[in-house]
Amino acid sequence: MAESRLETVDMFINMGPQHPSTHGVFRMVLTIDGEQIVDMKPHIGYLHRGVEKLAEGLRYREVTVLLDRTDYLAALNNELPYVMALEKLLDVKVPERAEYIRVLVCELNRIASHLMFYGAFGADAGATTPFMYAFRDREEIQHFFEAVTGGRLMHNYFRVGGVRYDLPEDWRERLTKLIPHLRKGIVDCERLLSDNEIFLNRTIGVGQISAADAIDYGLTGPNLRACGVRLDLRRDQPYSVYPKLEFDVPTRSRGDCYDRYLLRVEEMRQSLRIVEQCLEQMPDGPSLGEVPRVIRPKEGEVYVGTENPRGEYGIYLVSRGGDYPYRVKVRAPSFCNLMALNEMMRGCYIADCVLILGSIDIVLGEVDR
Amino acid sequence: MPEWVESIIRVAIAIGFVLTTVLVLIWLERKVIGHIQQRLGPMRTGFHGFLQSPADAVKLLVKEDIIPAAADRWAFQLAPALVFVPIFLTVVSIPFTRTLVVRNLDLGLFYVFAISSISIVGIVMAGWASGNKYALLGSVRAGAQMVSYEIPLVFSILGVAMVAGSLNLETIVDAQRGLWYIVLQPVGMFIFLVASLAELNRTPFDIPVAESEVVGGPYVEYSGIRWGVFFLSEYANTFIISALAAVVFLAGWRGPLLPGWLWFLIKTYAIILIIFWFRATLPRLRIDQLMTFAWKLLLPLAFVNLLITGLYLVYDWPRWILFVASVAVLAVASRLVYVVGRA
Amino acid sequence: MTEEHSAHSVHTAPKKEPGPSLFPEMERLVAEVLSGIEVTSEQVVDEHAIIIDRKDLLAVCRRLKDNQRLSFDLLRCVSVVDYPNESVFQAVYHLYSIGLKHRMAVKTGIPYDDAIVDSVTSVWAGADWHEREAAELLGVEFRGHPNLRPLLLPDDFEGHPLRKSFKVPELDQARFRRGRE
Amino acid sequence: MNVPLVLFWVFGAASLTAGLLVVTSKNIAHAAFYLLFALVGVAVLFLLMAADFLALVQFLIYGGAIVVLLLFALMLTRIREGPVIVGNSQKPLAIVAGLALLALLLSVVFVTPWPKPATEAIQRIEVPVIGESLFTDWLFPFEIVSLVLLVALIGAIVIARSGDD
Repeated sequence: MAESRLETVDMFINMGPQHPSTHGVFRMVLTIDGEQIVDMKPHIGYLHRGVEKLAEGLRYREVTVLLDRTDYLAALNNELPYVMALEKLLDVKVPERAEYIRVLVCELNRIASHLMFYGAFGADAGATTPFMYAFRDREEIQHFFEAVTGGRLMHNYFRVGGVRYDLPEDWRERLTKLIPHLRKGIVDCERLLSDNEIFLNRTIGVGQISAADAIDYGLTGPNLRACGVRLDLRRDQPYSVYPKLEFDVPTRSRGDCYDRYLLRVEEMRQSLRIVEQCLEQMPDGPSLGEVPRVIRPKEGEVYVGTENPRGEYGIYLVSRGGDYPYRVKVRAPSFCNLMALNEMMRGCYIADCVLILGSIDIVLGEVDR
Repeated sequence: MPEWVESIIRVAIAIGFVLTTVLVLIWLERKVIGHIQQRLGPMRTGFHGFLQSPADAVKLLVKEDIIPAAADRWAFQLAPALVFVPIFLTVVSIPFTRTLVVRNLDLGLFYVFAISSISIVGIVMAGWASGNKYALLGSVRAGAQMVSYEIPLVFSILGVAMVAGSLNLETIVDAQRGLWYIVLQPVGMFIFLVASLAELNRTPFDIPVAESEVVGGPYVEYSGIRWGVFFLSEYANTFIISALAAVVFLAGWRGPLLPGWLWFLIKTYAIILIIFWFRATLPRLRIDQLMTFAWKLLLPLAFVNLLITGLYLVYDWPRWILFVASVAVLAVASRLVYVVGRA
Repeated sequence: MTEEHSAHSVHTAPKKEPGPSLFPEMERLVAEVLSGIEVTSEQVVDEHAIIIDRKDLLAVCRRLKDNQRLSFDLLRCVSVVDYPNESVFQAVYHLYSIGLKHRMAVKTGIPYDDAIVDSVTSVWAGADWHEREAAELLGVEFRGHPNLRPLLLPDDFEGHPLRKSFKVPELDQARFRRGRE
Repeated sequence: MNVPLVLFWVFGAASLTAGLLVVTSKNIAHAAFYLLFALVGVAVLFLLMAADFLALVQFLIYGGAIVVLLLFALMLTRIREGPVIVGNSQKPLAIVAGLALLALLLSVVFVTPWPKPATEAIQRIEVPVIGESLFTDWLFPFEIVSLVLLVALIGAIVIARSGDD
């Protein structure tokens, strides 16, 4: 007790791996001074299953099973770049109907994923109701998926040259019921949070990142567009039938939690537009093209990146002949987005740190792979 | 029967009533919030899940009571009692009707605040004794929040005491003959409701127990009946604060036709439902925003309210001036918050 | 980098068939920007790819990023592939320009016996975790990386699982079983 | 024996014990908790002496606020070493000061002309009386105290803000 100087002591706390708002098994070691965060060290890898190694032991057709389990909230969107990469290596034509079906389910999956974000973000901010609202609508989408792919979460639906099953007979009725339901759901969601004074105070100006920093860290998807950078691979590197569809790429300028939130709400509307157009334009024809019975691409490599709900989901596929892929590298958007976390968290409060993490919308399944 | 035996019987009845009320409140909250969120809430145990609360109580009673190795045993075990006892002591002075009251105290209003302030120590103690950093953080938050909000809370009610000229709850109700104090003291009522939400640690001020941040705060290490006691105290406190608001601002048992106790319950439950409604609608504030709100808005507002009430009393203004002035203050204040918040 | 290594200047994965470039314009532009650096073009299905020596990596990346007509400001991905037959790793950097909406790939070989390559974190901060991951899973060292601690695997994990020499018994069994069916 | 007397002895003994524990406890947080019990015991004694207002003030200010702030300071400042008092070099000084205070109190007890026991009922002090005497007889001390508190408040703010920039 020789030293009687009054001094506050920095405290370390382990947020995660078991914590309700780390959105999975993610751990942040926070150094805090009272309520303020002095330093943050992220720790990942708790969900690492070695997807890339496992893929080297599976045949080409079987790999989609693994990719479903990376970003499990947008499983269909993950399958897309892989089958596209394979189609490029094999030089296989995909029938137009299959392309439309792919875009249709991908966009629905995007809405489902963003709804999940909306609910979780509300919960992070301390509101309980958004979660329930979001899940009510997400459930409807999953019902539709169940009818189309047979699965609710893990679909394994896309095949080289098309999709596994054609749409069910009553898909038009189902979809025409689903679309207005979702449209109303989005309005409900917005009215609950978007103009709430407390919510605005909690999110505006929190977790800001500049456009230059965001690009430097390799942010993609809504997180980047919230900074004002209009990058959307559906438009900039057109694939599938997106060139034939009309949709806007919304951007915001401030790059804070609120912008990231609002941008995703707007994206749900745009996705709904795309879904509607798919409903109108859906051509007849086969849903699976002519594909060799044994998939054995010649030597070569290809990188395909597509616009996932969370950003660019890329597959770097290397073939050296044979039945097994030589190397499958997954460029997971959350993995890259998470790198910018430190930048966003500078000098924020503990309560903000939860919100910022939520606003990046990570899925640990794809961060760790 | 000696007086003190009668007192004990009265207290026992009051505590029994509050315990039953708590069970009803827990069920009601789950149902109300469930319906707001477009689900049903508990449905399986009894009619519309009415037996859910007793079932939960039994479950908590038979659950293992875990004391973590890192905990300070003595304080850890004592803390629930320290939260529970003061809150149940406050029931003593709440008048359900003129006759349905354990003990009508001259300083009734002051008594409630003074006694319930002790329970803060219980919460801080719980957090400290748990030997858990989240609990510690939560209890530091609870301490800061509850001490800060006690001040506007007390000041908000001072206006009523001035107008009624008494701290006796019965006298205050009697003084509201013809005109409820919600009309004369709208600012007071507003501050009272907001500040008591903070005292109760309820949404949007559930910062000390914030699930998504400090995972339950001071209570994170508690389980079984000790946790149940905290839970119980929270709802008992909700009921008491609402009852107090009903008595002080809504004229308690006064009302036409229906019996007094029914009026009292109707008013109390109306306030309780508003509190539940907040919980289903609002996100949570951040700790610094919470402090700013208390010190920079509520407290000055309470002072202005006191000033206006004082002027009204000294110069003997007509009642409508007090009403108009109060509403004007409230309007200006809310506008100010909006403008400053946007800047 | 020792003299010996720059002697066989491009450590590379199995050479692809040479052929006319699919992206002549890009090839010309890149060659112009990278004048003075030894560059080999490679045919990839849908983008222009170049192979460079690892000693030039940082310089190439800087020029590709800073040049106004290329401005590859987004590093999409860093992949490292193991080619045990050639005793070489190949690092592949997929680049994208947000403003100009074009893409390309930069590849460089890293020999087994000196598995070191320059870190590009100073060019794109986003290379950070990609390189950490590659260092951990393949055992390639990135010189100049600010923090090359393990990222994904448990602390006590030994070996580099993404190397071809790292065998996962369960996987091999599965292959074997299917082979006999 | 009547009920108030029993209560007096019980709570008197309790607050004395708690007070002793405050100074003997090795754990500084425990000491703070004992302090709460000592203060609450004193509040009950006030209540028994029909000084309702004083008792409630004791509850509110000392029980609810002071102890919480004390705990607060403990939590924020001394997390790493743990809240254990290792040794105290000021012990002799404290003994001297304590004895001096005891002498002072005892002299007050003996000098004061106490009323004859049980000759008259205890006078209940009403709140308006307290208010009036505060603002008439004791106005000057009252103002001095508020000034001191203001100075303390400003000092606290200055200290708290000095680390900012």
